[in-house]
Amino acid sequence: MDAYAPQKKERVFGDVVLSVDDISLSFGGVQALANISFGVREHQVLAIIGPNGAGKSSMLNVINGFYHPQQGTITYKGETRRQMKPHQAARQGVARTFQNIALFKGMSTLDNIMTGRNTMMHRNLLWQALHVGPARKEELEHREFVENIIDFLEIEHIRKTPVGRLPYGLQKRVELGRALAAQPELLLLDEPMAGMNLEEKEDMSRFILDVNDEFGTTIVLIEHDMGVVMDISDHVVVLDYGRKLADGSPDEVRSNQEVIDAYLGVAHD
Amino acid sequence: MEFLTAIFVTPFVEIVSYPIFFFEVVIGGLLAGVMYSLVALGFVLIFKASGVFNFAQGAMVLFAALTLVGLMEHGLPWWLALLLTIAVMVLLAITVEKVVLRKLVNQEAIILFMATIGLSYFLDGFGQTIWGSDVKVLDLGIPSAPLEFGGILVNEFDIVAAVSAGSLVAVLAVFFQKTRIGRALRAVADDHQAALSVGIPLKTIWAIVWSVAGLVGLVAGIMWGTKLGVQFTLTLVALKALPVLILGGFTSIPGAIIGGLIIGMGEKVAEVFWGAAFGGAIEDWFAYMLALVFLLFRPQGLFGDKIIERV
Amino acid sequence: MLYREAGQFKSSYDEDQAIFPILQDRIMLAIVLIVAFVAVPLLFNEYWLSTIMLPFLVFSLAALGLNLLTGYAGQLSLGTGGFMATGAFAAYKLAVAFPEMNIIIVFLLSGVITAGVGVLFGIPSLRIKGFYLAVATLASQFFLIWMFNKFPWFTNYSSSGVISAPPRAVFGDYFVTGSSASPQAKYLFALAFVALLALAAKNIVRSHIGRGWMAIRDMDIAAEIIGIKPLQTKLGAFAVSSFYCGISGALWAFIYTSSVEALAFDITRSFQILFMVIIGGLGSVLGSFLGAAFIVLLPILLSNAPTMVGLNISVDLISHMEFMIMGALIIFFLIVEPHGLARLWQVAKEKLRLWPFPY
Amino acid sequence: MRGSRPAIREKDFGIWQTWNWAQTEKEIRALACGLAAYGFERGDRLAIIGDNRPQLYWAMVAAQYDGGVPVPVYQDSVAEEMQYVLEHADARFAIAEDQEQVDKLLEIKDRCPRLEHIIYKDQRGMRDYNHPFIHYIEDVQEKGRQYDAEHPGYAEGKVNEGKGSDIAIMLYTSGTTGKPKGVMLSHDNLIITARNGAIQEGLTENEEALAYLPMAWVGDNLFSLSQAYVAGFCVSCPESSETVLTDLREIGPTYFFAPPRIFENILTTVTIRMEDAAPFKQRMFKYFMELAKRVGTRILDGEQVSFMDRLRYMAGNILIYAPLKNVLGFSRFRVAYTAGEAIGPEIFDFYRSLGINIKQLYGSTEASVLITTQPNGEVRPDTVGKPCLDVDIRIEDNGEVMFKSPGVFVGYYKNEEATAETKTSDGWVHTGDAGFFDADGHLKIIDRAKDVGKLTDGSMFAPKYLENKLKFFPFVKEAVAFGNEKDYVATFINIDLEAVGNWAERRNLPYSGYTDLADRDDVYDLVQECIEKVNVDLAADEHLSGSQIRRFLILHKELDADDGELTRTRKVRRNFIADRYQELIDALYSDKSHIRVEAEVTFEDGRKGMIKADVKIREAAMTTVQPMKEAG
Repeated sequence: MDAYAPQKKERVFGDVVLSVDDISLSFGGVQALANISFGVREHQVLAIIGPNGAGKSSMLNVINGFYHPQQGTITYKGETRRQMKPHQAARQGVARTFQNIALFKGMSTLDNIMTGRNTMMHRNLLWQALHVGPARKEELEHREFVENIIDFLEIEHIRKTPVGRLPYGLQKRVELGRALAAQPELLLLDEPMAGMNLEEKEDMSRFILDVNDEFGTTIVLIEHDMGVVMDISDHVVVLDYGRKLADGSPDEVRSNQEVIDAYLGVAHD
Repeated sequence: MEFLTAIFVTPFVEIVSYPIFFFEVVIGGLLAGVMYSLVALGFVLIFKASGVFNFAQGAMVLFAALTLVGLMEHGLPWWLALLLTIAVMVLLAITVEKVVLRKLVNQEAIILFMATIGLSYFLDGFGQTIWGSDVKVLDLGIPSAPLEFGGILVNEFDIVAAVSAGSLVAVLAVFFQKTRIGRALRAVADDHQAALSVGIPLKTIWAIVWSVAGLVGLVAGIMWGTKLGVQFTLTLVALKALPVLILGGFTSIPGAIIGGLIIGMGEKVAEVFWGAAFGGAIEDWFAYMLALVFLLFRPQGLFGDKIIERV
Repeated sequence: MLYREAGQFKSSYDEDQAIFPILQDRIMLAIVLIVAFVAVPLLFNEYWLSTIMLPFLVFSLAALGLNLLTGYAGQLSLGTGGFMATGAFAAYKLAVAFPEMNIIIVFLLSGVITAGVGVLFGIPSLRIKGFYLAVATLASQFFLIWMFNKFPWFTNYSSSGVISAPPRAVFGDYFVTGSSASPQAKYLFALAFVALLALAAKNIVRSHIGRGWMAIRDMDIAAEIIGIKPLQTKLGAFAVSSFYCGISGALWAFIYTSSVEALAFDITRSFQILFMVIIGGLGSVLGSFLGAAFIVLLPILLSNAPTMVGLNISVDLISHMEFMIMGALIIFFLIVEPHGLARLWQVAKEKLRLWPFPY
Repeated sequence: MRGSRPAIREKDFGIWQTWNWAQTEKEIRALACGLAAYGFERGDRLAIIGDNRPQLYWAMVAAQYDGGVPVPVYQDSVAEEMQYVLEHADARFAIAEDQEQVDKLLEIKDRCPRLEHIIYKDQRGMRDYNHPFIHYIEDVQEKGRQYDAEHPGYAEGKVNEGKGSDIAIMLYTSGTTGKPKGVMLSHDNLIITARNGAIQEGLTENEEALAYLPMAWVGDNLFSLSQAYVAGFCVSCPESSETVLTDLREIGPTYFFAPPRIFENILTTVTIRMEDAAPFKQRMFKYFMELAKRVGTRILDGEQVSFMDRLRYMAGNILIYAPLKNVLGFSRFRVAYTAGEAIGPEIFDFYRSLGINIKQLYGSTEASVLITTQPNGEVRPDTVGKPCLDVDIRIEDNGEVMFKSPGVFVGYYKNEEATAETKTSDGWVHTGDAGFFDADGHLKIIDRAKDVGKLTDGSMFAPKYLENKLKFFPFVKEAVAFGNEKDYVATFINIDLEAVGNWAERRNLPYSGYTDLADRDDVYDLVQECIEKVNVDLAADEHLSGSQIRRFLILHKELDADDGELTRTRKVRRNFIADRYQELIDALYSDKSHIRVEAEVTFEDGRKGMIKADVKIREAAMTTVQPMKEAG
């Protein structure tokens, strides 16, 4: 088999698409992030790691505009900003998933993923009330797109199941589907594999790599499982108590003394 | 132009010209506010301990007053009637816990809210079925002569009401701070699991809270009943406690008291000095508008913590 | 059991997304419509049409409106009565000011005006949530009713504060409002309105707009992060909901009672409609109708029950007992099925589809 | 003529994607030209590997279009099995459904030197497979369309070159022994047989069929391809093998074919699901099923039934039968065939009593399927019916059934010897089955001719007959009977994990898996009951009363195709099992009450492991021959 095995191509990255410069964030005196800077290049998979409370989720929240840092700037696609609303970030092509699943519990898988396309659907209320012509056409076009995602994530069988009834692993997958529906250029994944068994983790890793590969999506992810991080990321940023400990390729980070020290102090799975 | 003058000029001119009258209005408002606080207190107790937005608090006020008056009409001495009414309110609390709350324990908040509306319908109907729907006079012999303090006229009854309310709050404070049950109640508000570890079953706690809320309702019922007569409109007075709640926060006892004072005073002052500009009777909605405007600037209420949203 | 779905496969998304994808449901809908449009006006007497069917239709529409806001968009409102009053008075002022205007246009415009008022009172929803919002909506309830009561301009200076619907006709001389209109005409007119608006509501809730509402309802933060604008979405829900409530109020004033005062839309009306929504089922168009039917029929049943079994009780007592039983029934209902009649229907349907299997 | 009617559907992306006949023709032509563009020539073989997919059916026809021969391969074959077929068939081209199958092909490519081109249908995961010999099907079709435009008349010419006697397809029979053989069927074989079948059952273009059985099975080829093309009806491909039952319900076919095990599985699920129903529903179900058992089949066969019973049956139809059939997706069946092996009479009658026109069919790959079927109104559980149109049948002296028909195969590919063994020079084919015609002219099959043996006391021993009888019990999944030239009959049993597991759960018996369950005494009791019932039945038959089962054991592992114990169509490989479990057989014919064994198993991912177990052996009660029979 090896003779004909598919050849993994040399990974090629574009320019820096997202740059985080000197970000500090605090909540009523508690410093969550302190002078964090790093850059993400187009088509890269970047992992943010660090112990609990290191400020990883806060970092994602800053990137997509949910938290407003007291200091520092975010430059995304050449545009520098300090304050913006999350829905504006979404419209600029940033999508994300959440550490604690944030699906719309009362809706089906299909409808959840369809909400990911809401920013692209424009027919107004009157058209929708009549459900004719352009409104119907628009709805069907987007449904077709969403069906591709459903197929991609292999969740056909739960298409019409209310997400509240799904097991955890599938909910995570639906959430990824919802983020993908927006055709993001930058995808933020907050612990996409937390609480999964080995098989589910493998599936999820495959989906993440496929997304990166097939659609060229730039990915920033937070993950605890070091095996997974080392396997799928091109670049790793290590946070510890709000500061940046290290920043480099998985191999560099693994051999960084400071990281080793920080991690030896903390029990890790 | 005339309208603007009526809003922005005339009232202030009047306030400055007749300061004594203004103070009388303010004090009258504050004293009425105390009674709003009483009703609001009942809401807060239950919301704090069980997360239930108890819409039936107003109905409990009416029911308690009706029962008291009804018993007295049957010739019972006031103290016996009072004791019996207290017993009835405790019985009611236990029944509500057994029949309603326990069955709905894990439902969404809105469902529990609806159940309390159902309960309020039931209590209104039940009270009137038993005691009839005529306006009844409640006379516990509280004096109501006007008194004068430094030129300001105050009704004696209002003073009594304020003092009663004040002592009730004090008693409650002691109850919550010093007794084991009181501490358990506070624990429940923070964390149901933690409360269980105190060793008091949740259902007992709920029954107690509803009993206490019933007693607070009884006090409010006596006050309002003496003032307005015991009748169906008492339940509407209870609605006035709602803006107090938004203002003070659903879980804060001091909030309920201070909110009540603010609403009572604001309402009176607005009615007396600005009412004319709007054609009168702005009492109906002023409290809500006041609370609403307030909320726009401070969504967490007077005493709530700033909400940090997490995802 | 009644469902025969084998062979009903979908070969396009259009078929798959139909409101009634199952043939048997379509047949049933057709039967219901035929009964409603043909059998009911032919067979029901005047009493039934004007004291049961008309209030049922008007309430259904109001419940539908509230359900869009509370059940779909998750914004709890206690101001429905105020919005109905707005619709009623707007329609009255429009109809009197422009006697030539088609009554259908009058109703739609009064809906639009109510929508505007709804948006205004929906603004606090951007900052406050849940019960805080519910209490805030009481402000609109009290303020609006006070306003219609206080300013005689709204009633064209009627001394009693009561407005009387002027007679208006559709299709030439087919009178549908006012005292001279036949109950059949009123009924059919209201039915057509309600049926079309219900269809529109269903279309809206299954569109991206409806999904936006439900997203905000289920998790507002996540909704915003995937790009749903909270401002537009919530105010949109307030607007559409108020539009429905407004038209319902207009139908009430013009078709159900023909004359009305602002107090008919007081706080108890708001609660009544909230009951319909809860008992019918939050987030269900069908539930709005079921809830309305339940709440309309229950008091009629309760007040007739004693005479039916031969008891002679004073009217006063009956009304108190009605209150009591109503309250008890609501609690009972919430305990038995907190998700309402629509859920019961859904469960029954699921069972019938799988019959004879249990799952 | 029927260009706009639907030709084929596939559940994909949530809906039934549909192609009409005109579109289908275009797709096939593009694919045929595309293959030609890559050098596919007349007589070349195209291997087809995957689940039932429209594109793979098109590939089959496209190969025939070019005058080549499609060779469908079982999609669950492991690489070695696939290698044998591809090598033996000299396939130059292969079309695979997805990455999984492409990987298998790549694994064996070096050992199949003639394999030149691999085409895949599903792009998923194929991004990095950029070898020049791997092509995406749509690219091939695109190239085909260019080729078609550049070579006018090519396509038409190719079609006209074809003759009816050309080889249309090569099907590898899994065979109970030895390496698979490539059965060559001609266009005439398929078309005439398909047409005869269609005439016999009155098939029209309005039929709906579900293509869910392996494409490498001759039945699928005849029913889903040949007959669809001859009669013009639409065939639907399920979304995946897991969703077949749901898809069956959605499509609601009118023309259906399934091996007995599928009907059996469905009946088992019905039973299990009904056990969880509310008591009143269960009582109702029981009542009406008993009624159906009594009068259902008679009503179906148009016999005389009392008015009250008819009325009751009508009520049952509203309350139970019709909804049940509907939920299963059976309500539109006009014709349903069961074939491949004997079906349990209980199962058969269950479906018949619901009013489903299910019939037995006897056929073989060498006959292009059809040999006998049961005509409407003459359906019995224990026969396989009368000869199909244009089929002649004769019984040899040793009881073997022989047939001659338009569907008789051309020969085994590269195996003259085997061809000569099976097909006589005047065109009669040995079926290898023993059977006889009953008084009504219905053929009755007892067993494989070579398997029918004798006990030492001379009584007849038909192992498959016994095994089938056992397998008709829901608790028994597989059975293997021994007894030829022995003193008595003994059997291996495989319990049905689902049915027995469910039974155990209802009794709150915890168990960890098959092996654990198989070892339990109460499970042994359960199986013993089944065996004793079979013995009672056997005792009633004068030929078979001697072959009652005396001793049995429950195997410690499930018989598995991956271990070579079953064929890919799940038939028992008797000799293989006899060799492998010699120890156990010896123990059955001793007086031991248990025996210790170790066995090697292959797990799903291909790893191998050992199972150790202590297997118990039980004696079953035998029924004495009834005096009535003796007297008669």
